[in-house]
Amino acid sequence: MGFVTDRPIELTPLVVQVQAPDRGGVASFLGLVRDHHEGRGVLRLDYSAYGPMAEAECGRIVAEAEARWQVAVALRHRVGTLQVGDVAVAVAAAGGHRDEAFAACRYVIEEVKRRVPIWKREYYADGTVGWVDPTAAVQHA
Amino acid sequence: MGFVTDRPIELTPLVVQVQAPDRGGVASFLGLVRDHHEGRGVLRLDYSAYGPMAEAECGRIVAEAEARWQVAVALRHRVGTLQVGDVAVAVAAAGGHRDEAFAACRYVIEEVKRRVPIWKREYYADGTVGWVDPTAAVQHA
Amino acid sequence: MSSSVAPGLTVRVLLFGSYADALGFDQVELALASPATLDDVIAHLRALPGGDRLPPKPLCARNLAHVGTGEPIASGDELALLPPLAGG
Amino acid sequence: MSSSVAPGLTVRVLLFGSYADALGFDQVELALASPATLDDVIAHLRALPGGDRLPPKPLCARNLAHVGTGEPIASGDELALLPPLAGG
Repeated sequence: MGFVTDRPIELTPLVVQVQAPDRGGVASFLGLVRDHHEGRGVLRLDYSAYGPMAEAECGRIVAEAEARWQVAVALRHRVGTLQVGDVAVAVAAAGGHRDEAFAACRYVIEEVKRRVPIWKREYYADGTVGWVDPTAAVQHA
Repeated sequence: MGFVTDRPIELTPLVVQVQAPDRGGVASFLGLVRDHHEGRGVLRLDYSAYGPMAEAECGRIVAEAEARWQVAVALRHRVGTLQVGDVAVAVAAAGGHRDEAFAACRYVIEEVKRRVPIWKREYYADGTVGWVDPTAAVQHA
Repeated sequence: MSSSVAPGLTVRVLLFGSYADALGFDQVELALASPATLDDVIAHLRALPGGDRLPPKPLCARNLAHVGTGEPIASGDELALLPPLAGG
Repeated sequence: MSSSVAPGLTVRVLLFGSYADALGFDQVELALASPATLDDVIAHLRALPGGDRLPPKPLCARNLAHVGTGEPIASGDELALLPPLAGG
């Protein structure tokens, strides 16, 4: 399927993938690696995935969005070592109307965070390393 | 200012303009020229603007979004002759959290449609030409 | 395209899109008795040939910002009558 | 790493992230008495050295889909215990 990749993610090919002459609106989202997490400086991080299930779950999420709204959706999540500013996840949703495009884009990123088996190990500026647990976090992007 | 341009619009430079190490989410929207409008085939269209006011109004909208949410916003609207599939308008909003990025992006595109003095003349497949009046339209993207 | 009055005020009025098509020009200098509002400008233009295709309360701008038709105007203002917006 | 029972079932269990760190391995074949659920798999793993760092009700997958810990399992299943997800 190719939802999960160890290569840098570019947004433009995803937009091209979903656009069509009858689709007037493309909403997209990029999740980027931030330089901090709960007040600690982040140098880089490693994303790892349960690959076959991550592919399957991404496919289910995209299919759900495309069935619920009149949209085409593209989705990529990166794994491996990422630096601050790198794109970790990208979603593009194209529809005839912007309401649908925004709703579908938002749905996909929320469901990716909730359901796709991917884990994040952060390397902090203070030399420590830790698995990120969003269920324990005060807030997250 | 340069919010209004007669050159093709690319999304990536807008994303680069707003991203920063402390901003983890970038929401964006592209408005593309569709091949139909209220059931009529569209071949191409001309966007025209009240240039100085369009620049001023875009600047006000961006400033409002940046003041209301913790985001950086980039905005471009194209004028001149556009073909089906061309980008008419692009918005990118980057923030620490995706809620803010989505909210700001949505606000900007809604306000652009509501307030920026730009007009659209459509060239239809049946040879006719018309100014688009969204206030009279049943629906629009 | 001016009516001479003293004391008065002089403004520039820009027309766009279908409104420029209706009146056959896209800008005009007007001299009006003072005080005046945009309603006076609109009334003047609606009395011209093709002016019946302007609505009585169009979207208006004064010096690059949206204003209502009751907005007072001053000499030197750049005014504009804006057909329904269709950007985005 | 197997308990011999007949009739029984054999499943593969994958561990990820902090759970693999806790137990020191990232996959294991288990033979269990039939019928069995994921709760039986979890109980087995929690009894191993380091297993106290697995929660009693972790996120679970069976054959690449999310399931609850009460899910019945069958021979040949690929099961997985998933630490808190952190994608996106």
